[in-house]
Amino acid sequence: EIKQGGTLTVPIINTGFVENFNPYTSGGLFEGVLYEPLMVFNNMTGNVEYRLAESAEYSQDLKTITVKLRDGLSWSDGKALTAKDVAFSFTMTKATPAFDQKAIWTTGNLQSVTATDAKTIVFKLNNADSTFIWGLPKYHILPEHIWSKVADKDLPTFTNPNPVGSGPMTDIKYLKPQQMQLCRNANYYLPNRPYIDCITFRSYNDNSQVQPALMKGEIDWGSNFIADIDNTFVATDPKNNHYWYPANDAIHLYVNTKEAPFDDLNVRKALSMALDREEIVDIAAYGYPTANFNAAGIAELYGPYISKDVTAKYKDITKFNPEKAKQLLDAAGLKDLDGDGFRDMTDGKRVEFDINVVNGWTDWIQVVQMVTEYYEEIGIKANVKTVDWAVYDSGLKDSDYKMSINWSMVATNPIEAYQAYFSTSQIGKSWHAGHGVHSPEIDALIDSFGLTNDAQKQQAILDELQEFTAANLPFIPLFSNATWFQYSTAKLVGWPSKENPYVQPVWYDGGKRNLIINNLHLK
Amino acid sequence: MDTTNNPEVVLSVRNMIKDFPIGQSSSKNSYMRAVNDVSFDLRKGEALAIVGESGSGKSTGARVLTRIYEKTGGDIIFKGKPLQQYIDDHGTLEYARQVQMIFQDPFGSLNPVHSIYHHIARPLLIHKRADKKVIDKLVYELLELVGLFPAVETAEKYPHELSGGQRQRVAIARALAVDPEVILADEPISMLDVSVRLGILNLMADLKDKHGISFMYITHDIATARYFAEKTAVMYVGHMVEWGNSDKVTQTPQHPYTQLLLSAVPEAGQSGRRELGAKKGEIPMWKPDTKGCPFSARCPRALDCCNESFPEVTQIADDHFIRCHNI
Amino acid sequence: MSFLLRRLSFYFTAFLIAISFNFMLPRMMPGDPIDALFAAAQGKMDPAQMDAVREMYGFVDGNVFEQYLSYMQSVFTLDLGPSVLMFPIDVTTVVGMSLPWTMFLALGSLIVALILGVTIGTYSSYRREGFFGQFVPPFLAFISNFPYIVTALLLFYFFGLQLELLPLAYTYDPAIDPGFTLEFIGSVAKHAVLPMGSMILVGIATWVFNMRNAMINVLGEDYVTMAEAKGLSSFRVMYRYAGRNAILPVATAIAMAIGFSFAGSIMTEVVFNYQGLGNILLKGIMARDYPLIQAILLILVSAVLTANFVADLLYVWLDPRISK
Amino acid sequence: MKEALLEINNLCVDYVSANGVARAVNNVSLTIAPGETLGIAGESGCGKSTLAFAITRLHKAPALISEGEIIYNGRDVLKMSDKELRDFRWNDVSIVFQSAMNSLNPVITIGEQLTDVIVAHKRISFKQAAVKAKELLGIVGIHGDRLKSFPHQLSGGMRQRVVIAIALALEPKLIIMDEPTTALDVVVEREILNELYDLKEKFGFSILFISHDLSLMGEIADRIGVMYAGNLIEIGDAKTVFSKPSHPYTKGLIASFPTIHGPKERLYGIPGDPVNLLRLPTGCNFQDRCADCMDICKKEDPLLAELNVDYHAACHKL
Amino acid sequence: MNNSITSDANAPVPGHKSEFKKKCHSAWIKTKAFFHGNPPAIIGVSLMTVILLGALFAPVLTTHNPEKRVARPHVAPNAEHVLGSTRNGRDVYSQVLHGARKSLTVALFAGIIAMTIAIAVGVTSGYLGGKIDEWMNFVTNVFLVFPQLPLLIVLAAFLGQVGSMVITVLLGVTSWPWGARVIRSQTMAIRNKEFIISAEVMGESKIRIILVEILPNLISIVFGGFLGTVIYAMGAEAGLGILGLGDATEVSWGSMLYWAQVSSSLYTGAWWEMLVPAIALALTGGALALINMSIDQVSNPKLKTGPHMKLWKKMNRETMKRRGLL
Ligand SMILES: Nc1ncnc2c1ncn2[C@@H]1O[C@H](COP(=O)(O)OP(=O)(O)OP(=O)(O)O)[C@@H](O)[C@H]1O
Ligand SMILES: Nc1ncnc2c1ncn2[C@@H]1O[C@H](COP(=O)(O)OP(=O)(O)OP(=O)(O)O)[C@@H](O)[C@H]1O
Ligand SMILES: [Mg+2]
Ligand SMILES: [Mg+2]
Repeated sequence: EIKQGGTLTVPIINTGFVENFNPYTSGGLFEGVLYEPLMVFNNMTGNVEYRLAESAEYSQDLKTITVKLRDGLSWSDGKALTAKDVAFSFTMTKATPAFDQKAIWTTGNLQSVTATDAKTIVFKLNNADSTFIWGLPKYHILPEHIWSKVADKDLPTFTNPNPVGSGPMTDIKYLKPQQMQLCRNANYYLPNRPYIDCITFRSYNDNSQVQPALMKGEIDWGSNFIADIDNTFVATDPKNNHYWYPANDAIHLYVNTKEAPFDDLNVRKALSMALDREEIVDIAAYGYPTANFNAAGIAELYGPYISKDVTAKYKDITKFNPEKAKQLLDAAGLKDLDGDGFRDMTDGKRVEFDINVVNGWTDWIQVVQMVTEYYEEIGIKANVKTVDWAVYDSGLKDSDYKMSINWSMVATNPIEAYQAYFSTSQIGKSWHAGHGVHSPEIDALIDSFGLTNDAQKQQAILDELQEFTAANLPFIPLFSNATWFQYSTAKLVGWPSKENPYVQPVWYDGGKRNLIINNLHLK
Repeated sequence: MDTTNNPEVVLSVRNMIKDFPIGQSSSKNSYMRAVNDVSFDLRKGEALAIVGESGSGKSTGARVLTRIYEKTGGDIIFKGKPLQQYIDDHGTLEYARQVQMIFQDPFGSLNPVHSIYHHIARPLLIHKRADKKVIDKLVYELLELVGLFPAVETAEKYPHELSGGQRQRVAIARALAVDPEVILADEPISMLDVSVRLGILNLMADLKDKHGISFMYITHDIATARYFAEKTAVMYVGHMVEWGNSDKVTQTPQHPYTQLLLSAVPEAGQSGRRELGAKKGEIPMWKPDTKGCPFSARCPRALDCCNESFPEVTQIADDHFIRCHNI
Repeated sequence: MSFLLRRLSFYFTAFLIAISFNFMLPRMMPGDPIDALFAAAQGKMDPAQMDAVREMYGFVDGNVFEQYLSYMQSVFTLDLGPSVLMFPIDVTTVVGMSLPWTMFLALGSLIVALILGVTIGTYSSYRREGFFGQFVPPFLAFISNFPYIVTALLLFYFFGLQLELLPLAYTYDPAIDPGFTLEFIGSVAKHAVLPMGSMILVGIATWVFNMRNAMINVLGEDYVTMAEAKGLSSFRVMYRYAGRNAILPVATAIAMAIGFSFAGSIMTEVVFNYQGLGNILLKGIMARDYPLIQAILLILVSAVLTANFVADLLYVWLDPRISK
Repeated sequence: MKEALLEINNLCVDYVSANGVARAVNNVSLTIAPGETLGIAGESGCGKSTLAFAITRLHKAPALISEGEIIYNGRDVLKMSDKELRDFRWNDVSIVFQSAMNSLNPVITIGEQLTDVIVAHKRISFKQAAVKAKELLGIVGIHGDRLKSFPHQLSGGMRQRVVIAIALALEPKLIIMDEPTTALDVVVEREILNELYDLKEKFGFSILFISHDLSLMGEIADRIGVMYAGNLIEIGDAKTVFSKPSHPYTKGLIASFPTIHGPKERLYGIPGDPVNLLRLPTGCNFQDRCADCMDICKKEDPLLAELNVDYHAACHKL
Repeated sequence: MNNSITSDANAPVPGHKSEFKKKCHSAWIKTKAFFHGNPPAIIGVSLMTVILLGALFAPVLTTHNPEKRVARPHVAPNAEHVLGSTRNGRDVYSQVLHGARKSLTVALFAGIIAMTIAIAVGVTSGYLGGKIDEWMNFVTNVFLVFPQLPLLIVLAAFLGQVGSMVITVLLGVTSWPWGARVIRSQTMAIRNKEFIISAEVMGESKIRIILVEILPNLISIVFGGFLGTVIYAMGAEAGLGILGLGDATEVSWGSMLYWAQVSSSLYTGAWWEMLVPAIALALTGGALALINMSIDQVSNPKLKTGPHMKLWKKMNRETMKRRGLL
């Protein structure tokens, strides 16, 4: 027996709420709340959770996607939600490139979106691409009868007053700079859903303020780093205060293999072996993330896709083994020539490099600080270099770094991560491609992924990519970030948890939170 | 009165004018004339006293002479040469050496952070009067000359460790250090104890008589003017109204202002109310285009013409001059 | 009158210089808002989209001089464009939302600190030899040297978190509707206690010392002794004869203190999540929200200039000796 | 001699400083009769102002009235309570400060400075006080419109008169005037003196007149006291002090003033410098500067001895 | 006259050999007098001495490398780590000593830069007057009314990660106007003093007048202003540090506070990580403020207090008793 009612309170880190309900410019505040996605790709279960859509099918040549909507959809104002609305929503972003989240128009692969009948939308692509569909949930489905009234040029500044949506919460109860409340959509397409009545957003400056709010029970759902959570949060109410930190994106040290001595694979291996990942996770990150011993460039987040063989084959590289690291370095000709405790190149110049990290990203700074300490043990002089975001950003893109800490992509499928890692077309554009390991074969391999819809073939491609990554080691794996997720069962239950991992509990992902909001109910 | 070429005359001033700007605008009337049409000669070894009430332009005159202020008009002739020419020929520093000034305030005229030694030694060094090596001796001699004993100890002291009279002596020694021809003493005793005043006056008198230094002695105490100076000039609102031999000016004053001044001086034994021979009135602010005699508003003997023009100089006795329409 | 005119022209020139500087600032520095937006999105944005977004926010290069002209125009028309951080809301709206709170916090704490400081300063100089005069000023000197943030954090921790006496965040309880109700005013007051308290603690010593020094100078003046000789009550002597004059040098410092008070409020607002200018300024800086930063600096400069001007007027009014 | 209005007995005032205790007024005894003008002369720093301050008990730390009594109409000022003292001040004794021009508060109108003393002591309204204030200004020759002026808007002489007007406000029996005209021009000084003569005739108060200008003193005072280094060294009627001074210091002092009319001859003044109060010699304070110094002068402090009826001096030679 | 002065000018004279000694002696006397009966001075100077010594001898006094992980995170104070360890496992005691070096260096140099500019501008403007003064005064006022700290925050943020060097310079070049104004007005007061005019009349050069005649008279306000700037700079450095605008990898009090804050040390009960640098800052600031206060007491004669006040109180009580008023 599930009770209806109750309010969910969540913290939002921003500068206060303003009257802007344009889903593209309001910082993702309303995705999955005011606006229902077509579907959600659930990486935790590997399932596709269809929401507004009932199904989505690729044609045989992978050049057409046919999306069918559910029956009886309607907008919160009672008007019917049809395929025309969906087609409009996608076409609209063509005129407004800033809304074109996955650049489906700007990069030119999408030919057209058409509503063939009231329930069917057909996407026509220029080239076969089985990964295209993953981008669809990023586009918001908007009511044509409102949005078509806005001139194209005004769309970016359109604040969408009195919003009409299809999500679970569409009724704006109030909006004050520090707090706003949305309540249930009377016309929601799922019966009895959502169970809860309202959702309250509270504005906070940063994590350090969310922490006391959690401790005082002012909020139900935290998505923030909380220091010493067992003592500060769980201990205040052990029965109701919980957290679950499943793995998220993988953090690596990116190495610029174009520069000596990093051009030597053995040196990279040594730098990897020198690190005690467990300890780093434990100290620098309170033990919340999971150490990553997979040299293949992906980690726990993509669990089902990880090749066990590759992991096993290269496991030595990620094992903490300073002695072996020293041997490798000796063998590579990096020896301490002047007796200062640090290794020198063969020409006598000390091996010394900076590890770039963004100023203010303290968890990473701590990680890098620990890394430098480990490197010092094996005689390598590395310095923490905290830089402004702009510098960090252009450094990664322009390959202007020796070593830089960075995160890998969070995507529906690891192929997107590999695309970013190795596609030659990504050099100078993405942060992940500046390391210098590329080859035409790999490019072709990556491209071939989108040309098939066969899961086994796709896995084979992924295996090959994993092997390639581990063998070349352009990234020194460190750990998988934790998905920060604290929740209180004092009022509401139905949370995803270790026991019931029905979705990765990411607040900032509209689809995932949509699933959770639909699942929460009074105790 | 043309004594410009008289070798005895060291410094001679002719029709000196000094205007000060008032306010921001620069129209003619936004100036005040602090010194107007002042002329006098200063002879070697002779003292000229300038008396007059507060704000009558006494200090301003002296400051123009020491080139603290630029003159607005008139001529200053030093040692037979116009001042500018003298400076062109001999340099600013030389003129600064020849014409020294003693300030009114013995407490303000010595730098509290420097020892007495510094004060005396600096002028010697600036004007290269002595070598660094022998400078000590000169300093002590000077201190002894002005009666500061024991010189060595005094030299090491700081101004705050000296009494007012001693400080004023230091100021005099400092002026003497550069061997000047002229000393402009701006109310040198007004801030001193009654009992030590006379000491300073006597010291200056000695310097004048024995060393031939010329003094311009500024004061508003007419009795000390008579005591110290051979000549006295009485100023009123920037104008010289009566001047000449000190005794004549003080004993037989002819100008109504001088008479007023003298009648106001308190005197022991003359108890009781003493009527002043002048109307009450505020001292006017003199502007470049103000007409008439500055004293006319308060003058008991004022004539019609007193409001029209400034009176010409009249010699009323040997070495006794006056500017008044109604003699 | 010409005195005020001259001051006015000074303020105007200073203002022009300030806003020109304001214009140059972002253009001299590396990075732009879109980069920052990207950093915040942590890769969830497609790089291909960046230029489009840049255009949307209006960050297109152009002739610097033209930019300057349009900037100047925007300053004087108060039309500063949309904020990046809260796109597409106008900077003016954003600022208008937070300015009152910062004014309340900065001016309120300044006034309270001023009143307390002046009172303590007056008293401690009057009783200079006593316990109060000997110990209170040094003690305050000590207290006020805790950095703003530390004082704020400590208060936050003890009163907000540990004792749970006072709220931890916001300008008022979000459950209450703003209005001229007792409940709302009470809530505002309650929420202001900690942030203001920390600013007052930090600020008070300045006034104590300013006032004390001024008082001690004045207490030696003849007119104070004369007032005593006249047999006036010591209250009247202390306030009418000594305090009245001692406040003069303090008055000039007030204008200056407004700048400091605003600075202090930036720090405290961050700690107490107080919805003021400082809070959004810091966020704006992180996000490279130039329009917002420029607007806030503009306001700060205008506020300080206005305060100075008011202080000038105040001074003229307080001190009859200044030519009118 | 009439009943004394004010009687000072063995008054001592000390300044406690970091370098020691300086006795600025040492064992001074004197009386002032009703309607009398007593002049106190002596050079700078001899303790004249200190004495004046002591009479209304205005001294604050580090000054201390350590000995003696000040009897006003039979009451010892030094034993009054705060309230009594407040009543006594200005009602009975008012004081015109040295540099009186600076004793007006620059930011308060002279009107208020006049009225508040009246209101503080009398049960009348400010309005009535203002009428009285206008009257007072008229008495010292200033137009009543000036009530609204600030001190800086008046000339030095006018300010001096305002201060005198304030001193007269409650028609006290005794007015202490501490060098009331030193900073002024002779002409203005004369005007004020004339005013003072008139006022005294009208109100009949006593004056304690302090100055270092002996000529002025000789003119205004009935009796003159001369102080040196905190001691009263000579006191008697003005004429005698002037024409036949007894103490060598007084003699020197009188000889230090060049006159306008007398014969012009070299004067010698007093050699040496004033003594340092912190390092007083044993014996007579004047010994170092005295031409007739004897052995005893170096050992014993001379006491004030009555030389004549109502004429005292302190010197071993006498 | 001429002769009397220069006659035997060549004869050797006992020189001013003892002058140096005397100066030292009088300096000693002055120092003693400064401290005597001046508790703020005693407390302030001793505190500051301890802090300075700690900073100076930090390498000797510290027990651990401040930039190395030497303990488990957030170890409470114990024998091994007297002030506990940070979240990053660094020794707080060692950090606070080393941090003192950085923080004090920043503050001192910022103070020096600011005071140098302030003196240059203030004295020149005050002494020379006229147009130069007008311009300099204008510039000073413009700088003065600029809201400095917000500006600093913006600047620091725009410069990206700023090391202590940049902070020093930023603080230095933005903190001078107040000092310049005070110095200017003091200079204007001194300029019209007769000893300056008489030096001018004597023919002293302008530069000598500024340096030798005017400047020494400003020592106490210069020093006071310097201390004020140092206090301010220290607080500002810490403030910028806490806001994350400084270089978090340097060890300074600001960065210590920053780390203490980001690791929520107060919430997690690791008060030492936050309080130690905070108290260090407050103590240093307080000590400097006390010194400043005591300088005020010396330079302003009206403020003078001292042991004699005790004597006065005693004497006062006795006389009061004698008169029966107590
Ligand atoms: N630097 C100046 N700028 C403007 N006005 C000045 C300046 N110096 C003097 N004055 C004015 O010039 C007039 C004459 O002043 P001066 O100082 O020469 O008088 P004085 O006779 O020396 O008076 P005192 O006896 O008080 O020294 C006064 O009205 C004064 O206000
Ligand atoms: N506040 C003080 N602290 C210490 N000593 C003081 C203080 N005030 C005055 N004195 C000393 O007391 C002595 C007497 O001072 P007082 O002011 O009474 O002299 P005075 O006769 O009025 O001199 P003047 O003619 O200059 O007014 C002086 O030596 C002076 O230095
Ligand atoms: Mg003068
Ligand atoms: Mg006196």
